[in-house]
Amino acid sequence: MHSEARASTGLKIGAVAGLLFLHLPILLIFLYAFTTEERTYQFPPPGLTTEWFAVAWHREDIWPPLYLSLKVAAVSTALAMILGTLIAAAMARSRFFGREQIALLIILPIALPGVITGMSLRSAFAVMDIPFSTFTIVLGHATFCIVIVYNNAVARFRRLSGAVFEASADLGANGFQTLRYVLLPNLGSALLAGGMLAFALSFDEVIVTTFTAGQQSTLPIWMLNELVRPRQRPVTNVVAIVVFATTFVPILLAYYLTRGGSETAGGGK
Amino acid sequence: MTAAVSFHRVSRHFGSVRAVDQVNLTIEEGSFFAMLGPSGSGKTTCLRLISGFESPTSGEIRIFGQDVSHVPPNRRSVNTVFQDYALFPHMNVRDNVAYGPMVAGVGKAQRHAKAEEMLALVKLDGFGDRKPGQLSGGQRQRVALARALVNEPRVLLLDEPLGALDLKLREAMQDELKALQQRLGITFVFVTHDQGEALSMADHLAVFNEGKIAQIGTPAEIYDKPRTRFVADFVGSSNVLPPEVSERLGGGKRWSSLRPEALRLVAPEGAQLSGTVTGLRYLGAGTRVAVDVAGTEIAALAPSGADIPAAGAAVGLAFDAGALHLMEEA
Amino acid sequence: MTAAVSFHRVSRHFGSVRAVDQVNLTIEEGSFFAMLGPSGSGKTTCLRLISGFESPTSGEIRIFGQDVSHVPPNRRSVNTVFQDYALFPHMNVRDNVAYGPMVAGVGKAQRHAKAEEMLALVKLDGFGDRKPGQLSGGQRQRVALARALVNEPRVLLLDEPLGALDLKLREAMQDELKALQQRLGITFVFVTHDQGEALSMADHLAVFNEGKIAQIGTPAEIYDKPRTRFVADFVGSSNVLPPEVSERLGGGKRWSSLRPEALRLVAPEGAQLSGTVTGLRYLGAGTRVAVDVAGTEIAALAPSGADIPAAGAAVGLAFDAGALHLMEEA
Amino acid sequence: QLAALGTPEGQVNIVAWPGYIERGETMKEFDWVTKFEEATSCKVVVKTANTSDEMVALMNEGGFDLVTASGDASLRLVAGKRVQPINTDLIPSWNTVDERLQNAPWHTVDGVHYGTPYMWGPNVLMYNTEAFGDQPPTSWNVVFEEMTLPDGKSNKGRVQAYDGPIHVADAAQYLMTHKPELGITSPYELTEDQYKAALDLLRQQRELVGRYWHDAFIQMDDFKNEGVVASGSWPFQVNLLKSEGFPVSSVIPAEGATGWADTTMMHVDAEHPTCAYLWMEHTLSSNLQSDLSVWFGAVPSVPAACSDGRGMQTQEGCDANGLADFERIRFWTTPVSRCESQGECVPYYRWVSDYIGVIGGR
Amino acid sequence: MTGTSAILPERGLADRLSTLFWRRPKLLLLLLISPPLLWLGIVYLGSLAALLLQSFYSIDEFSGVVKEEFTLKTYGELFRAANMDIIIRTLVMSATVTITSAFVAFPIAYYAARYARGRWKAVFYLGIMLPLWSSYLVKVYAWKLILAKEGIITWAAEGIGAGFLLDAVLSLPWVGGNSLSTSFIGTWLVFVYVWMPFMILPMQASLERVPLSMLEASADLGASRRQTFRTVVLPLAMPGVIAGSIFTFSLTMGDYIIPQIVGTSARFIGQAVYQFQGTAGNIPLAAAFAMVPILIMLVYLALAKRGGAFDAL
Ligand SMILES: Nc1ncnc2c1ncn2[C@@H]1O[C@H](COP(=O)(O)OP(=O)(O)OP(=O)(O)O)[C@@H](O)[C@H]1O
Ligand SMILES: Nc1ncnc2c1ncn2[C@@H]1O[C@H](COP(=O)(O)OP(=O)(O)OP(=O)(O)O)[C@@H](O)[C@H]1O
Ligand SMILES: NCCCCNCCCN
Ligand SMILES: [Mg+2]
Ligand SMILES: [Mg+2]
Repeated sequence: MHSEARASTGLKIGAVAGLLFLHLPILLIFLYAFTTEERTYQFPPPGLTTEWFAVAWHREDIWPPLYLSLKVAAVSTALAMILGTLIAAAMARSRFFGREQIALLIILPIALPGVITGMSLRSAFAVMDIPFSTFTIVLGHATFCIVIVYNNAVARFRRLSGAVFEASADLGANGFQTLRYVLLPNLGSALLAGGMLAFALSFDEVIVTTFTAGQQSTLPIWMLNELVRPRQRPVTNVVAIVVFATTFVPILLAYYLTRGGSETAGGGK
Repeated sequence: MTAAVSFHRVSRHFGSVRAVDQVNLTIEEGSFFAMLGPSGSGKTTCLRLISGFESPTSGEIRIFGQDVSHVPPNRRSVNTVFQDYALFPHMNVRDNVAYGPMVAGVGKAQRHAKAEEMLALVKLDGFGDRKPGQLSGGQRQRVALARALVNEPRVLLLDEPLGALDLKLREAMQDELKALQQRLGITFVFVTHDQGEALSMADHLAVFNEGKIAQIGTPAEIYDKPRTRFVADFVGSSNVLPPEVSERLGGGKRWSSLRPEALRLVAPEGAQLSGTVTGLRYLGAGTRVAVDVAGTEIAALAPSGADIPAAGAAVGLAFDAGALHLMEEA
Repeated sequence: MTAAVSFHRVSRHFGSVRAVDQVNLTIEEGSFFAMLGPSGSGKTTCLRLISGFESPTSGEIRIFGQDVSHVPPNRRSVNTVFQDYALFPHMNVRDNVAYGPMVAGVGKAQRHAKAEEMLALVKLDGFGDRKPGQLSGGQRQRVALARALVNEPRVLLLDEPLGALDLKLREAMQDELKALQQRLGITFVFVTHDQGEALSMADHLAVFNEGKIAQIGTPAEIYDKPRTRFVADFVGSSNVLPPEVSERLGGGKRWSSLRPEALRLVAPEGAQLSGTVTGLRYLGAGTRVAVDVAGTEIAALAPSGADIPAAGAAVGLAFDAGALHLMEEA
Repeated sequence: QLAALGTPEGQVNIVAWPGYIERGETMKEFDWVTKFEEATSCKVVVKTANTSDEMVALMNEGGFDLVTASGDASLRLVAGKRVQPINTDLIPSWNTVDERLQNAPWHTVDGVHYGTPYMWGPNVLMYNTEAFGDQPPTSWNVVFEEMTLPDGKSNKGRVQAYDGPIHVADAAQYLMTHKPELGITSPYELTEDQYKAALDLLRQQRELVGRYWHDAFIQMDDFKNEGVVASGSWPFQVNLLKSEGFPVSSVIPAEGATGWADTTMMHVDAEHPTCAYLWMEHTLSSNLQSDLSVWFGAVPSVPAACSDGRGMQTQEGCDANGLADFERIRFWTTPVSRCESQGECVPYYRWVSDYIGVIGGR
Repeated sequence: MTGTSAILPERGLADRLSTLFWRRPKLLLLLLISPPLLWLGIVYLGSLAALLLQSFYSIDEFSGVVKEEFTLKTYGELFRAANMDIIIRTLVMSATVTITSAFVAFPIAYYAARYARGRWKAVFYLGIMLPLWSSYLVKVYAWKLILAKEGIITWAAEGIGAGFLLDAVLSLPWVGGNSLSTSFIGTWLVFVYVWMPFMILPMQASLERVPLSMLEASADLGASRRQTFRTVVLPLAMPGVIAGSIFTFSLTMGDYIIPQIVGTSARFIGQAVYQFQGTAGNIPLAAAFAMVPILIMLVYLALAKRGGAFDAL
């Protein structure tokens, strides 16, 4: 298009400067995974080394939090996917009394600050005498992951014309066959994308976890401890890089799965 | 002949909207039945009542004589070609067509063979591996048709299946559909709001207006003998004359209709009707001449080659006695 | 008369696609000019070249004699009615219409007065406070028209403005648009792929095919004297006869066209053409009879009231000598 | 109160100040956990807390066996019935504890012991030796009054204060010397007027402080990266910074110092009582007292640990850490409204909210 | 094809259930919606209710034990000047961060939505997503390093001789300080950095939904680019901006980690909640504090909904 074919210089500068603002600090995180100074973040680094990757590998205290974080994220994501899909299906199917209120309820856990979600869950656990455990962490994480899955699923439902479900019934399929052969294949990629985003969200959550974790440490909590009370600061950066590198793939995947759709992959993390 | 579908005082209300209102209807087996009417007149709702996606608020629907009130869509031997085709976007053309047999439990080899047969029927052999997204509008339409026909329905419902196609393609598909129906001998129920389409394709047609059937009959009956002003106006572009004019022209004191093509332009002196030309509309095959006859605008169709009067000219209009059709409304 | 718009060997290529290819074109001031052609033939691109949303790959475009190569869209005295109307959803109807004066810096009171005047022109007085979402298709179309006219353009471009409307509304709007153009006396350039629309509305029309203009002329010229098979086939639904047949019928050895309405059904004996009936198509105002004449399908239009032969019957076809139109292609 | 030890439960959960329980991770030499774990098969799980308030909160919440409570927390824990009386008979080394601590009021209520003394020490004034050169500070005024430091620059923005309400006591103690007319006798027992004066001093301090410290390690960062040159601190930070070669030193200024005397206390619902008792015994009998006093720069509660060579500490070291200053240190204790010295005092909960206000600039 | 019944036979339970759901669509709806509603209704709303309840309790001032008796005393405390300071400080910060984020995010979102094509589109997507998913904590600490008095900005500013500029910024009243990392400016910068990406995505999504023909219509009617931007693009992108602002506003309002690491030690609501709940054990006051963001967000959401932001979420 003629009048809009090229971006104005101001816009280009704004966009590039914005992206640099987002990425330069991350480069710093990378840089400090290689510094030879282990206790402080001295700038510029006195020297560079790759030893921290080996050190990190052999640090036994990393593995249990990592394992716990993976477990919590996996379980929360699974739960969120089930609940998010169900509610998206219900909301997409029909208009009913209280629909608006339910829409509000779904986004509340992500719209309210995590410290509130965390605190209220914590006081509820206290009131009901529920001891802290992996289960309580999952309870917190799944609650705010539901909306991520919901957002993705509902956008896909919106895009999928309702007529395909009718076409399926029309051709003789019962509800379960329609679910199996039409709904799931079409929803699949949106769910997968939502699931991956939910997983990443849970994996990085500190605040809610702080309130619901009791004695256990997830990886972010471990990081918080490491950062506040540094022993080998570069090890923390190594872990951050590894997490960064491993989320790169699912994010890219989520992008390609929802491309062209109206889902904003990751919108409303 | 048996009735393929019959409605007995069927109504479907949505809140205060009477989408379908006390409709009685019989569709004969093997016929090509069209439902015609303006937007919102209840055509789609009628179709959905037959396929089972809506349930009547009151009244009874029978398919081949059996009451289907408690039969869900998937168990009615009726199939639908949806307006936007509703092809499954994640399946290729073959799997789309083989969907019916698949959910019925037919084995892979067999259902694929069946699908290929259907694709051949709609002249899409060799397109089996494409995804719906890779087809043109007309091709999609034919896939939807093949998919609906694969289950060998006794009644095929089509909801404005040609609405999204452009004119040339539309005319070609009209011919194809008609030929197919004649070949298969099954009942087609066809919804459209395009009167040309309804007239040229249907054996019988029902004209809907505000949830009710305004008239039902063969295309010629509807076109030539509209019962009400609404029908006369909606089907084709008739001149609708008020009772006084009808009476003056030798009909009774009722509303009458007079088709433009039945009117000839003649000299004003001694003509049955006379007035001044107010507008011209070139149609290629002829020119539509609008004439103001004592305040009533009457259109006449001048065939191509005929002398076309200029706007403002005084003209007379002549017609055969039989052309004036008296309607029921007084 | 001056040329409102002229193209001098204008091309617009997108990669290897020649959307517009060496087009020469002159649109006279005050005329209603239609661009007709199948999908993808370059009509929209031509319009966008005039409005300035595309720049020609080569060639020169002049508006009222001025080369506009370096004039951006917002500085051309040309306005557009977009196919999907492109009304601003966040503004009410009045603000939509007043948008042009607003960006030109006209004060609030004055531009609102102007908007109301335009709304009156398109018969939408009193709708100023509604949002576009609260209007019907036809009403939106009229808002788009008012919005484009408010700037008093010397040329108004309309890209299939009636495409989204249903038949009845469409015909009504055709009349309104035509009347408006005559009243305002400005140049309308109108894109459509509906030949009926083009024929009935335009003073002049250009038939596009694959980026080139296949023929340009008055509607009657195009309809009655198509230059190529493509035009004959695309405009109306002519019978296109191969050179041998033309020759046998007394024309030269070139392709010819013969309009169905020029053919009369007669007894087979001694008729100019004879064959068997292969299909019938009831059109209300008449019946289209397809006749197989020695392998070539020829359609004739039997007027309503005439005797319609049954399929399979042997019939003859008669026509006046002048009806056979020899085209340029050999 | 436990009557006899059972079999070790395999674990003991402890809430502790940072740096209190080391297993050789920060520095290899400082390890007083590994051997205990080997000997008793009680795994030591530590949750660190940065303020006394946090400790109380954690204990209120439960799930812990022991806490190394300072004086401003211990009585709250007793009053809140969060800790249980201990049976000193089950702790063989009890009699080796410094006699001045055995019946200290912050863990002994009506003659009942609610824990074993762990360690005590002063809140010292840490300063950057380069900034002060040959004129080391002798008064807390460097953190309370705006002044030009020996390096020629103002102290504004270069001093810190503790981000805990108990810091009000440091201000009060400063006023004891500098405004004797207020008649403060204990920095933990303040009348409305005295309290108001302390808050005013703190407001004045707010102008000097860029950011308050609430975490030992962050304070160390701030000395290194934020140009902080003086602050109330713990010997722990001083020692660690020194060991890294950073130019700091510390002093107990003329006004004296507040300090802490910590007690290992046992939760009423401790799940691992036997391991808890074994740990308490371990704190008194092993190298812990000696090494910890070196590590943290504090004074052991078992005087013998200074000299019997069970760990790294020496008599000189103990003296340097303030063994002789016991009487000069005003140990943290919770301010209550009914106070011994003057009848009606400002209670702790007001300290909490008012100090938040002071930090917020009010 | 004739002769068979108009009705196909029923095959097993699945068909029977389908028929049941066809006849009673409300039943299916109920089955679908119950599990998530029970979860959100019980786990989440239940917890919020528990929190609300706690805010009507008070604590015993000496032992720190919660007294479970109804009182409004705790809410009264919320209105003390020091606490009101916290609330106002937080709201001002959240609003500032949100507005700044909108300004920084807009060019990125606009470019990504309008101009980035093909591979560049993917690059932009990753460029926006990766900061979003790289560890929040590590990023915050990286910033501490950047902002410290002896940190990278000082180093760079002095390197290019712009030290005076930095000093000028730091000497601003209220927002300045001893160093960037101990000033409100620093807190604000880090907040913007960490939460701004949450603004980009909804913004981009709603910008992508602005039809090209709308922009052409505007140009056609004589508007310059700037006019088109102001009168068409911006209003149409507004739902996305509002949707994004829900995140930046709420995330800033609740964060207690950033202001603890970078800033002046003056408390924000998140810290107050965290401190009263966690370190001070004053759960009732923490709960009362928590009600502030809840109320604010409920109002915010209601307004956002009116602005059509929910569709852009
Ligand atoms: N699910 C529904 N809920 C409420 N009203 C409905 C519903 N379905 C249809 N209607 C209303 O019933 C009336 C008839 O609708 P229907 O779709 O049958 O019309 P139609 O003749 O098919 O029109 P069109 O030509 O526009 O497709 C309309 O007024 C419509 O708004
Ligand atoms: N921006 C573009 N980039 C690439 N190809 C284009 C572009 N715009 C148009 N084309 C191609 O140019 C040709 C002409 O397109 P144009 O839109 O002018 O056709 P049209 O006659 O308006 O068709 P329709 O009736 O379908 O609107 C088509 O093949 C089209 O695919
Ligand atoms: N990358 C860390 C972002 C954490 C966002 N958490 C939002 C949860 C809201 N309850
Ligand atoms: Mg319909
Ligand atoms: Mg076009």
